[in-house]
Amino acid sequence: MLEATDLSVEFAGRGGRRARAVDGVNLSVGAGEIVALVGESGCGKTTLARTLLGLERPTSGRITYDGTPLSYTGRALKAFRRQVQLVLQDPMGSLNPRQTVYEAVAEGPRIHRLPSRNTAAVAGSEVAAAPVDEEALVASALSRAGLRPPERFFHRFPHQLSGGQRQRVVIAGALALDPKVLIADEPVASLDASVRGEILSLLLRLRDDLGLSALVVTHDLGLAWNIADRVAVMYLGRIVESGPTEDVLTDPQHPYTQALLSVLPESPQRIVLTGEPPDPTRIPTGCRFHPRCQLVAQGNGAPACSTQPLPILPAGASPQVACHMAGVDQTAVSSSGS
Amino acid sequence: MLTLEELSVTYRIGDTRAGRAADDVPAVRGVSLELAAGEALGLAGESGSGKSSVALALLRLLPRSAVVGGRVLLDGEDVLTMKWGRLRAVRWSSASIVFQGAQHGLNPVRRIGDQIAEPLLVHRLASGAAAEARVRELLEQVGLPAWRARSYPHELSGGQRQRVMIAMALACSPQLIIADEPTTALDLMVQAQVLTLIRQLIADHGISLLMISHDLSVLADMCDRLAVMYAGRLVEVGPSAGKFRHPYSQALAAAFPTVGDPASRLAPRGLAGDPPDPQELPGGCAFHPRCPVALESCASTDVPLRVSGDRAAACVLVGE
Amino acid sequence: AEPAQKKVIKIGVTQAVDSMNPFLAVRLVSGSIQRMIYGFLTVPDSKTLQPSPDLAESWTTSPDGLTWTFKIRQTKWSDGQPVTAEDAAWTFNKMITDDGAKTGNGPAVENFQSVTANGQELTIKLKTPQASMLDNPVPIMPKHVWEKVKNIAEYDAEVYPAVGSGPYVAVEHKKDQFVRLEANPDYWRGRPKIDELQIIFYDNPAASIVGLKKGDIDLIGRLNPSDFESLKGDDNIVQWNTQGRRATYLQINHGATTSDDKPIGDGHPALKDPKVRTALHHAIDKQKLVDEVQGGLAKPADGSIIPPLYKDYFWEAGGDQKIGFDVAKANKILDDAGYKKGPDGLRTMPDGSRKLQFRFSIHTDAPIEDKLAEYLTGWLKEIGIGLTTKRLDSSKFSEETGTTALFDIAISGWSVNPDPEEVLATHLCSRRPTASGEGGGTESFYCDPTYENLYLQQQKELDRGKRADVIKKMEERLYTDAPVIALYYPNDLEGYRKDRIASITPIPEDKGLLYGGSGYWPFYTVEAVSKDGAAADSGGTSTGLIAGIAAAAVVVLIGGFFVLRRRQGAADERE
Amino acid sequence: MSTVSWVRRRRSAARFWADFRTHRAGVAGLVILAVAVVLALIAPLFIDSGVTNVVSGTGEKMAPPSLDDPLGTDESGRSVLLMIWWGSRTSLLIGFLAALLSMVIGTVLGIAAGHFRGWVGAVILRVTDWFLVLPSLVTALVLAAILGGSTATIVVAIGVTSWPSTARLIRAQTLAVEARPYIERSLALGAGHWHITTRHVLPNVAPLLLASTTLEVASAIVTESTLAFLGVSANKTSWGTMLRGSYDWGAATAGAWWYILVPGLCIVIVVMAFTLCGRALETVLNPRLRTRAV
Amino acid sequence: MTAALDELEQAPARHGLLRYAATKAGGALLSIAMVIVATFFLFRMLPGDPVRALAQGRNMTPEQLDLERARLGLDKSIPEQFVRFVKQTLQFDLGVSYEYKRPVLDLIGERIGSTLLLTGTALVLAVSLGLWQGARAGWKPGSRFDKVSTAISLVLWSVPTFWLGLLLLMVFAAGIGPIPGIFPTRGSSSVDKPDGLAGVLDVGQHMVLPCLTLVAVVYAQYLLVMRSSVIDEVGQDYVTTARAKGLRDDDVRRKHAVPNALLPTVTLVFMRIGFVVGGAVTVEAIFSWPGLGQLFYEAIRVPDFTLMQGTFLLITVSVIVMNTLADVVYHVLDPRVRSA
Ligand SMILES: Nc1ncnc2c1ncn2[C@@H]1O[C@H](COP(=O)(O)OP(=O)(O)OP(=O)(O)O)[C@@H](O)[C@H]1O
Ligand SMILES: Nc1ncnc2c1ncn2[C@@H]1O[C@H](COP(=O)(O)OP(=O)(O)OP(=O)(O)O)[C@@H](O)[C@H]1O
Ligand SMILES: [Mg+2]
Ligand SMILES: [Mg+2]
Ligand code: NI
Repeated sequence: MLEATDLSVEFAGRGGRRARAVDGVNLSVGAGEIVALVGESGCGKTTLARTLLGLERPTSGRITYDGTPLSYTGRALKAFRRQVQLVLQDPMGSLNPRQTVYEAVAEGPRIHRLPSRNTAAVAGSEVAAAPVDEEALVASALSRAGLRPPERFFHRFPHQLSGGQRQRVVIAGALALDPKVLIADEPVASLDASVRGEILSLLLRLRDDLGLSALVVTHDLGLAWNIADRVAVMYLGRIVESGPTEDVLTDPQHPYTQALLSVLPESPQRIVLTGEPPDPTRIPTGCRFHPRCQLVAQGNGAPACSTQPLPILPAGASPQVACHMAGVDQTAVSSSGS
Repeated sequence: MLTLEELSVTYRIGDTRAGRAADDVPAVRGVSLELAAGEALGLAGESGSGKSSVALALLRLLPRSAVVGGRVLLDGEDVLTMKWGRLRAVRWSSASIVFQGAQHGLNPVRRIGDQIAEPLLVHRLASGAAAEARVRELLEQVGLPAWRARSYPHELSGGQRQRVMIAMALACSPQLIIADEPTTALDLMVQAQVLTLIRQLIADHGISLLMISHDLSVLADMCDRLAVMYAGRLVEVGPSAGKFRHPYSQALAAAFPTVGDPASRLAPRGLAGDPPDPQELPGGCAFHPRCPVALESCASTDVPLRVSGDRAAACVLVGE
Repeated sequence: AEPAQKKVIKIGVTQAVDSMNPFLAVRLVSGSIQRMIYGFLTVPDSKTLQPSPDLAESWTTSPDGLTWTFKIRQTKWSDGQPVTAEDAAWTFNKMITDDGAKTGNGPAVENFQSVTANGQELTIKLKTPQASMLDNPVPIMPKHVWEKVKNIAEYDAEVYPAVGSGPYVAVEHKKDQFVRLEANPDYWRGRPKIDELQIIFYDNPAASIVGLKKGDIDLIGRLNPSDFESLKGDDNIVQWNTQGRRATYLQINHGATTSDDKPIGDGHPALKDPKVRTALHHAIDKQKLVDEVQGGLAKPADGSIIPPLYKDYFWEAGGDQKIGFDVAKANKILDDAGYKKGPDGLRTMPDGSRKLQFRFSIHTDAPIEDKLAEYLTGWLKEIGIGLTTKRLDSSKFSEETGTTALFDIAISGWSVNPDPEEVLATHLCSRRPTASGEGGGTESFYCDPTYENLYLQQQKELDRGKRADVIKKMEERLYTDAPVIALYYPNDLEGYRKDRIASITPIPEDKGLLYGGSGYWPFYTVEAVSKDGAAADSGGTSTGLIAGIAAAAVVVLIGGFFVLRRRQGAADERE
Repeated sequence: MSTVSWVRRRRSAARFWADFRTHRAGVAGLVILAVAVVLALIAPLFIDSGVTNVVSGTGEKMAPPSLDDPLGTDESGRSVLLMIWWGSRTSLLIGFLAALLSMVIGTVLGIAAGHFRGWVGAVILRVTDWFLVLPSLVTALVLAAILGGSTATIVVAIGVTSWPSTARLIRAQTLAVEARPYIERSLALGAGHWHITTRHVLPNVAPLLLASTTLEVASAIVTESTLAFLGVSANKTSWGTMLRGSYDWGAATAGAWWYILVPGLCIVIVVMAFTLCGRALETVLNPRLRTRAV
Repeated sequence: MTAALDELEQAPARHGLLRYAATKAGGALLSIAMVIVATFFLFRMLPGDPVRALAQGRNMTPEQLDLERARLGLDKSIPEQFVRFVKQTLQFDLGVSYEYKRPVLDLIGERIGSTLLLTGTALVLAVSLGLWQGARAGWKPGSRFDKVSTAISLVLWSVPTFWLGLLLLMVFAAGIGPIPGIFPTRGSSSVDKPDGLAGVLDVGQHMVLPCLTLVAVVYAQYLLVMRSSVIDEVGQDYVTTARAKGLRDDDVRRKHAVPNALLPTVTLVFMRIGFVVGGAVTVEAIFSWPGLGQLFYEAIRVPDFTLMQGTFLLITVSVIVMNTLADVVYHVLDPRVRSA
């Protein structure tokens, strides 16, 4: 459905240096599929998500939706955004503190003049009598998001809701437009542990009931394991490994994925990577992971690691990995991990 | 070495002068805990359950709007009734704190070396060159080059800053370190680095640790014993190994799935309902509205911690 | 040498010196100071105000009145050099030849053909006869000092002691603060009776009154009525209230024309009608104005632009000629002339074309004029004439009322010198601006053949008595034709401390002026109360010391307070 | 859904009022303000501009307060009380109009500077900064001196010199609001510039704007009086021109304390009322301050 | 390695500051350019004929007027005049005062000293007092100290400067009732100012009232700004950390909260310098203080447009320069932006 091809996004950093936040990414989200995009902080996950929604313009590469490339004219974007919706990490921040739940959910339909057929109501003019069924629209979105009975929430302000409820309101706001794809950027990161499960269940349910596709951006591998069909691991602006969740998370191929999984508390041995998180303004030559790669650090790396860049992984469902060592010396990898 | 007896913290908000009734927020409601020397205790619980309030109460750092009850015995001395002068002497030299937000816990306009040395100077443990040497030593202990002493906080990454906070906490060689969510804001990999460091340091120096987090799996990994809070109360205390007994603890544990565990695959679990509002706590067991196994009696009777084996839980279902 | 014995008199003024260079200075205060530090050809006599010898010991005129010969007094500049006719000639020639030097007193030499010197003899040849020759306002400057100055127009003359030949020598000038003058021991009349004269500037008139009451200053002139009133009741202060030099009058746009007789401006047509002007005149209650606006401290004007101070030249209407306050008569005049009242109470032109709605131009920032405007508005309303007040800043005011004639009625006033020629000249045809709006200096755009003739007549008339008669005729003409309507003659209001000033002679000596007068007479004759002045002086310093010490003590106390707090707070303070 | 928004408005107004009421100083300010404004508005029912006319000055000149003239008289025998009353109209009018002008300019430019990144914002910001550092009183003086001192020009002079701080405030607030995720969410919903600025930014800056405008009125009144005192205002009767009058007519040296004190105190009280009110509004409406008001 | 890393870490910092200072200076220059342009057009909007204004009603022949016009370049077209104006301004030629017939720059030069003395002293006092009191008040909002300070500053904030000055003059210079008028009524020094220490005391005595007036008004602003700035810091985590370290409350405030709170205040303090300058106009007029403000006041009263224009230019430009300095100082003070 939604596909990114050779996507790059650069930012002008300080002192003229350019930060390549997204540096060649191929990624697709199929119909009814939940894809998890995982990676550490600053690797470009959010930038990728925003670019997919047209909120950021790619420096190169393109985004296609249902096969048609995304156009950046105001009208095209607006139409596109009826289909693809965004849910952000911070549900409190995503709601205007001066809007009630009702207004927050109705905002999308009003922008898109929904329901439009039988009324001439001017979008954005709150005072003009809105169509009778706007309320129905809002109510149905709220109940689909699990806020029942919806009328009870209409007049609440965000600060009168709990974190989980707020996130549901945000999701309801997206659902009110009947989108096909939902991009969720760390949807539960700021929620309490006990509440997050509920939101994740909601996403799964929406996928099952409405056939919604979703791209879930997260740094939490457990979350990916919880809900994703497919996982893409991102490192420094590139996807370094992708494939079905079971494959990637139980049998990681890339040393980076391996390290990530190893630091989970329950994992038997830890591979704690040294060094600071990478800087997108100074992308290393060769394999971009090589300065921190535990294999290279142990002297098990290939000479190509520091010199030869790796090809960009194609978008696709099959397991893929971008590593010079992948498949070459698996035994060495696992033994050195201990 | 640290004993909490029926510790309670109530925040008074609202303007009493304006004639409005003061709204009280009972953030901590009778917490009793004991921490032996050299022991690592984890305190878990979701947001707003009163974890930080407990931590701040230990050194009487709460704002003036907070009313503290009960006793906090630190080496047998009650912190809550100490003279201010004595209290200042105890602070940091007996117990130090590593706060959650490392970026805010450091003063942005002062060099980190000065900030690390400050407790040394305040407590007259070292001065001048000796303090400088100690700062260098501390920085090396937490794996930072000594020249970093001249850096400002913003020049450091989050992980480094948290290391500085840890170095600072170690400055006066306290017997107890309180770590309030020391890794929450950090990245996965950095979090692992910091936890490894803490684990190693307390082991090396034989320091007691009170670590606060909402992530049960992290605590289980770090601590000998775990305490779980809900709505200002302890609901469960016990060794970190072994299964939880209280339904809330269980739910909390289930919220962090084990990767590779087929049971949690495509089956996220959590608790229905909302976390309680400390100002409007439900009667009876505060957890009963969300409890998947609640009995009718739960709505009316509050259950104190019940000991069962090596752990204690506040639930009727946990037998004597 | 013995400063405690020094006799000092301090004069407060509310204007600062603009320039110490007499060629450039235009402010009144600068003129007053020049009078004290430089000699002039003549000065007004202290009794009669007639020209009397100053640097010019004596003078003669050629029969045609075109050549004047002055004999310069044998005296010394304050630096010991002799004063010669060369100095005077240099001064006048400098002004004739150097445009920059004309700034201060340019018009005074406009009529000069040539100026030559021969020893102590100064010869001035004029272009046309000029009776006012003896009222020349130009201070004579020491040639040997000033000829070294390259560019007069940019010279600030801040060199002290300044070389002069007046009763005082300027020894110090602090910009915007004060000028200090010391007695000139070599002054030809003899050394003044005090040692030092200080002229102290106040920006804030209220502060100057406070200063006088407190004794910071000893004398202050040019008071406005309310400030003058506020001196009442202070035993140490003498309130000095005499006839003044000024006349306040209305200037009426009676059909302004340029010097080539083309109409200019946008004056109301009704004002061209002398009957309307007379009606206006009748509608003004001058006595009421004096009482309300001037606090009674003025004389209502039943004459023209020359105030009664100048007895010789003063003219006053009497009998039938006198136009008194008479609203009914004013209304009748207007009714008869066909200006009919409309339903709104305003009259219209006889042809019905325009309402009689006039503008009244006054200065911004002039409270007295504001008040005056309100009274006029009230009275004119009663005769069916509307008046709206228009406030203008002084440059715009002088442009609109002096050049472009964009006014109907405007306030005006003139400070008249002992020789009234200049004020009379302001109503000459030649003073009207050119078509391109240049030149000028007219007070009324007046151009009247009768008046012109009279002017020429008085200019040539060197007999003082006869000349005065001609001048009075000119005043009469102005009164009846009413291009200007004199309102009142404000009194000269001053105040001084009698515990400081033992005696001071006004000019003219009989009920004359002190600071506000022309000439140095009052300050030449002033005598200080000897010991008090010194005592007060040292008292001033000691209060300064006390205040200083008090301030220091406060600082120390505050500092100590902090230190103490720090100490004591160290131990066990709660958070 | 007008009922929904109506309910919302009423509720937030009620909440606001409940909050505001706790600020005693603010309430006091509001009461004084209301009284002052009402008095100014109803003045024409009782008196007319005649009270400021010298011809109508019937009392004794500079008479101390008495039963006839409770606040004494001025140099023309006019009642200071009546003049103050009538003059409050000019002072308040100038204060409000200047603040309004400054608010309008400030809001438009502030939102534009904050919303439009790139050169538009940069240019507006630069201009704002430029105006901000101009010494406002000096600039207002020059403007008033050059344009002449009518009410309109005084309003313009004050308004034109005082908007930049509003613009700065609004810009900062706009930036803060636009950094909030709900703007991103709104963009993702398909909103355009107009929607973002009018639906999200404006409502969020409006309260602060109200507070800042209230403070602005206060400083405009002071500025007007200063301009009048420095003699560039040709207004009929305002508190500033009354003070100027007391200065011109030597009230201080004549011991006419009422003539100096009364207009001055009126300025202080009204300005303070505006200030208290504005500050209370600020604390109530600025969430950043509210969280700290424990 | 340490040394090398040091080099690496600090080099960009230094360049950062330099570059920052350079951009700020560039911005200031642009602002100054804008001031110059604006001044030109503002003063060209003047009603009336400047030459006639220059003549101040004195009688001048058409030739003289033409000559004067040519001298001032007023016979040229507006663009030409503009070029001329800019050129002259850049050469610090601010024209010749109508009133004083002297170069405006000279007039300014003569008076700038006393203004600097007065405003400088007032500023130092206002800043130190205001910031100190503001810090204390903000540290314990709601305390009695806070309430009293806030009340005082609110009153002072609402008081028109000139009115306060007049009252002070009437009370402390004239003396009322038992209060003796121990302060002088005008000026910056006595006519017979003694030398040495007594002279300094004399100037000090003259300065008390004008300084007090200026301080009173400005200090209130600084107090309020500092107060809210400190309130912002009170809840910060690093403050709690400092308290946890066992620091005394006073030390927490002085060593931790205040240095942080000072940073945003610095800009504001400088930003309000324009206010001090504005206040100086009224204060100098009331106390006959022979400074720039007085000069400006006179220029407005006359009105002397070249003088006004020159003083305006100078005041504005200096305020711009001060603000730029403040920005740079801020960057030096704040380590966060220093190396960014
Ligand atoms: N608007 C921007 N301007 C400049 N740099 C940016 C911008 N947005 C992001 N970056 C940079 O791009 C890189 C990727 O940022 P991004 O927010 O996409 O990371 P992320 O993976 O979402 O991190 P996190 O897990 O912390 O949210 C970072 O180094 C960031 O500093
Ligand atoms: N200063 C305060 N004034 C009023 N209420 C407060 C204050 N600080 C905390 N509270 C309230 O007390 C309760 C407990 O807060 P506390 O910070 O101890 O929770 P916590 O468990 O540390 O939460 P988190 O995981 O979010 O840090 C919360 O409901 C909180 O809203
Ligand atoms: Mg992100
Ligand atoms: Mg906490
Ligand atoms: Ni090294």
